[in-house]
Amino acid sequence: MDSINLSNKTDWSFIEEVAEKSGQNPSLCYQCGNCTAGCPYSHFFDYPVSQIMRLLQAGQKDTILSSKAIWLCATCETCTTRCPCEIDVAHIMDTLRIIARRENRVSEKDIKTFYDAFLSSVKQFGRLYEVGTLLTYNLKSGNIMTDADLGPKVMSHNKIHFFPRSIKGKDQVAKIYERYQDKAKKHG
Amino acid sequence: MRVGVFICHCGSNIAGTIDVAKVAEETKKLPGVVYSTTYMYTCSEPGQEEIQKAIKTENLDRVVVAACSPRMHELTFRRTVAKAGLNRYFFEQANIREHISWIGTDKELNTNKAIEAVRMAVEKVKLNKPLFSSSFKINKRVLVIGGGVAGMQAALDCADGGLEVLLVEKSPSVGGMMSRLDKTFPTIDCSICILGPKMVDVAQHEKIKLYAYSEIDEIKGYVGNYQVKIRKKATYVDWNKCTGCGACMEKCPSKNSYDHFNFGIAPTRAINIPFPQAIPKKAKIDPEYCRQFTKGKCGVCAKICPTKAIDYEMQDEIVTEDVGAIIVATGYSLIDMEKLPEYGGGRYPDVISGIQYERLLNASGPTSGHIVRPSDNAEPKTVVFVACAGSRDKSIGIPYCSNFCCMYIAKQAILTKDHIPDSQSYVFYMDIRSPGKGYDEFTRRAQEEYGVKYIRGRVSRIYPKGNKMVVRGADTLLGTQVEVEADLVVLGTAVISNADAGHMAEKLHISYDTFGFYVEGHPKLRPVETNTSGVFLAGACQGPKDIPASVGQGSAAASKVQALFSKDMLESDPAVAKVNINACVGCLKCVGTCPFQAIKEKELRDGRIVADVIETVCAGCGVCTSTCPCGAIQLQHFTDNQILAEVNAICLK
Amino acid sequence: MAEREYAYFSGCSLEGTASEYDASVRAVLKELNVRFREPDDWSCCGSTPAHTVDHVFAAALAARNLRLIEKIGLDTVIAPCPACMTAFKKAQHSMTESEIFKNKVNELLDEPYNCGVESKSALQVLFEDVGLDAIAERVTHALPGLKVAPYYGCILNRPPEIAKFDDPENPISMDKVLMAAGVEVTNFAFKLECCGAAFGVAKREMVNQLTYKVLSMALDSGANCIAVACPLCQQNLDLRQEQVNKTMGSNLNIPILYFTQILGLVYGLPPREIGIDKLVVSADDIVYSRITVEEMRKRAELEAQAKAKKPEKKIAKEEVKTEENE
Amino acid sequence: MPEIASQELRVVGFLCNWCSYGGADTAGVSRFKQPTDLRIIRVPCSGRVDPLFVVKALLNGADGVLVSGCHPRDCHYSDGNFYARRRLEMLKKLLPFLGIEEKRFHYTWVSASEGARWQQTVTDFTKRIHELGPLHAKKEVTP
Repeated sequence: MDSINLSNKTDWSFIEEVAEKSGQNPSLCYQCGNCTAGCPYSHFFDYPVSQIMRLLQAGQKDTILSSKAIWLCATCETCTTRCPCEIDVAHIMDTLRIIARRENRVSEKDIKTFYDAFLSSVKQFGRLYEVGTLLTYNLKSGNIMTDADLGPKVMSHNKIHFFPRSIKGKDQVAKIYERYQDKAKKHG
Repeated sequence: MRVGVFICHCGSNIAGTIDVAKVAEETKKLPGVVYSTTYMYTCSEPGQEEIQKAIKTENLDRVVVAACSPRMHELTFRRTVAKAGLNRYFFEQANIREHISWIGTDKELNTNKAIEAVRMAVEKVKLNKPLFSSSFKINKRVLVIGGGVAGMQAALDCADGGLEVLLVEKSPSVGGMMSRLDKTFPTIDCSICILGPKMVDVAQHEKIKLYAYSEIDEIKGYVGNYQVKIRKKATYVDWNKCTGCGACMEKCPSKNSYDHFNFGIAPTRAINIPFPQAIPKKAKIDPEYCRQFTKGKCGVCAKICPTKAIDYEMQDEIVTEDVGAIIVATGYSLIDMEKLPEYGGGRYPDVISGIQYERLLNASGPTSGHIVRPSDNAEPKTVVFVACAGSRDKSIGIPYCSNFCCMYIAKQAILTKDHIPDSQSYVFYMDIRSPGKGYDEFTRRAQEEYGVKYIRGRVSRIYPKGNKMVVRGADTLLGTQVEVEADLVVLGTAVISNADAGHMAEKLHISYDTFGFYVEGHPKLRPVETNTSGVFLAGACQGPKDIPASVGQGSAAASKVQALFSKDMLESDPAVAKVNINACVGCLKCVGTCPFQAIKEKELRDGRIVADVIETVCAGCGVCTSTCPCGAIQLQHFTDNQILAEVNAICLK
Repeated sequence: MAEREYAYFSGCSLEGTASEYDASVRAVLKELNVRFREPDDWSCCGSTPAHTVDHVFAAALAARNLRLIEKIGLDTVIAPCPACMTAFKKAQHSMTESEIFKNKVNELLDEPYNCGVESKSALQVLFEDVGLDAIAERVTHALPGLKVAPYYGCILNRPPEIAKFDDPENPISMDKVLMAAGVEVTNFAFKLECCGAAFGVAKREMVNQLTYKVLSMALDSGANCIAVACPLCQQNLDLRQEQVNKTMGSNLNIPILYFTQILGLVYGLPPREIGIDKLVVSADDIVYSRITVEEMRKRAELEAQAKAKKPEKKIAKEEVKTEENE
Repeated sequence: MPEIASQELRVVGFLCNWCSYGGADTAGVSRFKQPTDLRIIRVPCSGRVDPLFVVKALLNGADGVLVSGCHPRDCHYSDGNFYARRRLEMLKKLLPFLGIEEKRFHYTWVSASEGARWQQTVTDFTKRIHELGPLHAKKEVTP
């Protein structure tokens, strides 16, 4: 790891943006590591939570947004619950995902693809259409066989419907999407 | 009237954000002001000489100094003007530092504000009257509250200095927390070996009267003359008869009483002597567990006692003592492990607190110094220490550092290796705080010589797995999550103030901070004084402190009392309430409101009833003045006219 | 309870892969006379994915449903799925906290939501509103030999300021509810350990590893069954248990029941009605072990008589001892 | 001498010597920045504050008055602050009859260790008074 010139490689505006969007103050973190200690996903992270917080304090935008960690966080809230400095760490991770998504720098394509499949299903039918979501994901992600092994199980216990149950108000839901996207465009 | 104004630069502290020259120039124009100047450091010796010179040359009869807070230097400058022949109440101080130059950034606004501050002081000083303090006798006995190491040190130093001392300890024996410790850092001295002799001295010193298992019910009076009500709690054992033979303890059938001395790490008997070196070495019954009290039948101890000392009917006894000064050394408590549910202390027997571990290490402890796990009495091979268990944790309202955990954890880790050579200790820490003499070397030794593994990171969770306790933490230096499978986990639990610290403070009329620790007179310069004259602090009741610091404060407080008692008479503060008998209608409302019973009714020769102030008792709060319907009783130096003069100085335009 | 009426929000999962949770919750609520109505035409709560897009957007998806509930005149919704419940509680929290946020959300909605709906999980309603006594009263059957590890999952009670329910570190509500129903629970250390949540699809290995920890810890605790209150947990632990065995080279086989299914069993409900048949890891043995409370009592008495002698002696000894002393 | 009208209003504070005055000192020592409108009058105890002082101040030109003492039960004179509370509560109800908004007067408790709390108190109260605007916009009071 080569040295970071803090004088000119600290992205202050990024620190401010995250603080503003998440309503959390990164300076409160004194790097005790409790979040990393409690995080069930630490083993899968490229940067443990406490280092994400540290990178944030150091304004290392690129490293953070390109990290896998922010996408592998499943928001189990352990870090938030145990932070001695009362920082809502999970919410900061959430905010970082939003920024990464907005800047099209998602490192974990599969997860994003799944989320997108989920959301488009909801936009389309108003509710989650599980089979549809899975299929869309498999096609988009190229992992055609994902969870194919589960298929028989699910069916033999007739756990799912093969046809989407769409609702009357699905257009209302769709409108939520559209209005949001309009706003997003307006305010950049 | 000739007022002189002296504006202090205080280096750049004031001059940095206030145009002092302008303040001097503007205030010179004020009616009554004949002289106004600035000086670099007015409180310095030459600075004070400047004032005295001016008093002579300009023949000033009133002085205003615009500088720091009067809480800082009022007394200094009163002495200055007194030396120059003025009555020391012909002085006022305008606070243009703490209240202006340090909190405002706009120089113009600050300067203007400073000018007004001086104007207020000038208007008031013009109404100041010369006041003369009367003197009163002091009772040269000192009360020490708390028999821990700080309190004992204070008591012994006072007693050796020839003062009569009353030492009140709420538990059955003196010794406090230190008497529970096994060894002390960084010397690995045996704690009780160095404390024991002091405890004996306390017991045997002819100048010290020890009230063990007693508490303070009430404190009345003022510096030099306090009346104290002491509650001797019922022990149900006549201590004049009890020889401390311990026969009762052996035979007591109630074997599961909570052991307060050992912090519940093992049970004790309902009648017990807390520990072998206890002073006084007397038995006491815990009615919560004694069958005689819970079941109404047993009486084993009464039968067994060779001196027939047991008395189930015993009641609390109240004694009243008169003293002239009070040293508060009430110590500290430790956070309840249940406050940290993720660590499971209290739920899992093998997660214990540091003080409990001390008792396990201690030869006179419940395990006679053999380290065993509470769950199965097995010898632990892997011991994990968790520093900052509750400390520096805003989320549970303890943002501060507990001061000595880093050090005793290092000590306990070293001792663990001594007791169990094939054991391995781990310490989870955030920062190692070891600023004392020889302290940092000590924590290094733990790692270099004793191979203690220090892991930089907090512990998130402790859970049982088989007969192990899994400690899941972080190694922030490695940047990973780490797990240790421990046999025993020791929590360095946070230091907190005593549950009743607030009530004690209220009895003493001293202040305490948000965390219940007592507030010293000045954080730097009056560390063992309080804002209540005659009441002094020693030890951890003022904030977490280790042994040397507590002993130091014990001695310091003692020397303060010695100084106070070096005179036979005390000067009373003349700024007390005064009755104008011509205006007083004798309604005696003031008598009812005075918090100090300092006002009595008096019959004049002509039979008229008026209020009368006992000067030495009056504390000068002025509640009576605001109560009096006809302004007949006035608090000197803070009269209605003086305060209204200040109001008008800033309001009228 | 009867006088009070709740709204019921099943949510997408309970319509699909978690239909047995839906069935069992409804059945149990009925047994305990908890009255509820459903908002018609409800939509997805937004769940986790929406939160990666934008907080206002996510809140809007949730708020649309809360608005529907507001409209049918109810002030408390039972959301058995923690994902829905958290989405609701979070939306409610941030909308009541900040007027600005509230307006932003309402700008996305057809009808503005006035923040009049409190959300509770099925567990919270049973524990806080119905109460343990009522839960115990209704019990007709027992499940001897069943040792349950109560698994709460991440977000049922966390973070505290959002969930406002039970202890964030050592929850006991499900333990208490099951115990009240006469079911034995084990001292389970991983009550809150995350199962991998929605990553089952995209990050299968990760989820399998996390799930493995939970499953094996449950076995260590002496449990022969795990009780859950979340469709995702159930899916990851049950549906994916075979995946776990493949990934981890283990051969775990431990039934994962919704805690409401267990209640259903001790309330004597027919297994099909509470969707026992929908479980992938079979829970039939548990069903077969079911006996009536009377039978249970008889067994207990017999055992008691068997043991009877010893303890008496002990007491006697104790007495003698004190005698000696006296 | 008039305050710098454009920026400042006249806020008078009566502080007890032992707690609040010390708290204000602590705020100063900690360099906690505050608005400059406040003028502090030091009294031994909040119990010394005669409601008359407050009324006089408000009638004579102050736009707001702040009284601060020790926390209940933490009074240096045991219960001076209780007497204060009783009187000042009365005063609050009285002010409207003098045509003065109740909000222009505020009393609170700040201890000697609570520098940050003092900063907050001053900032909030000054802000409040600025929202209310000058009390003596038109009327000219003469001594």
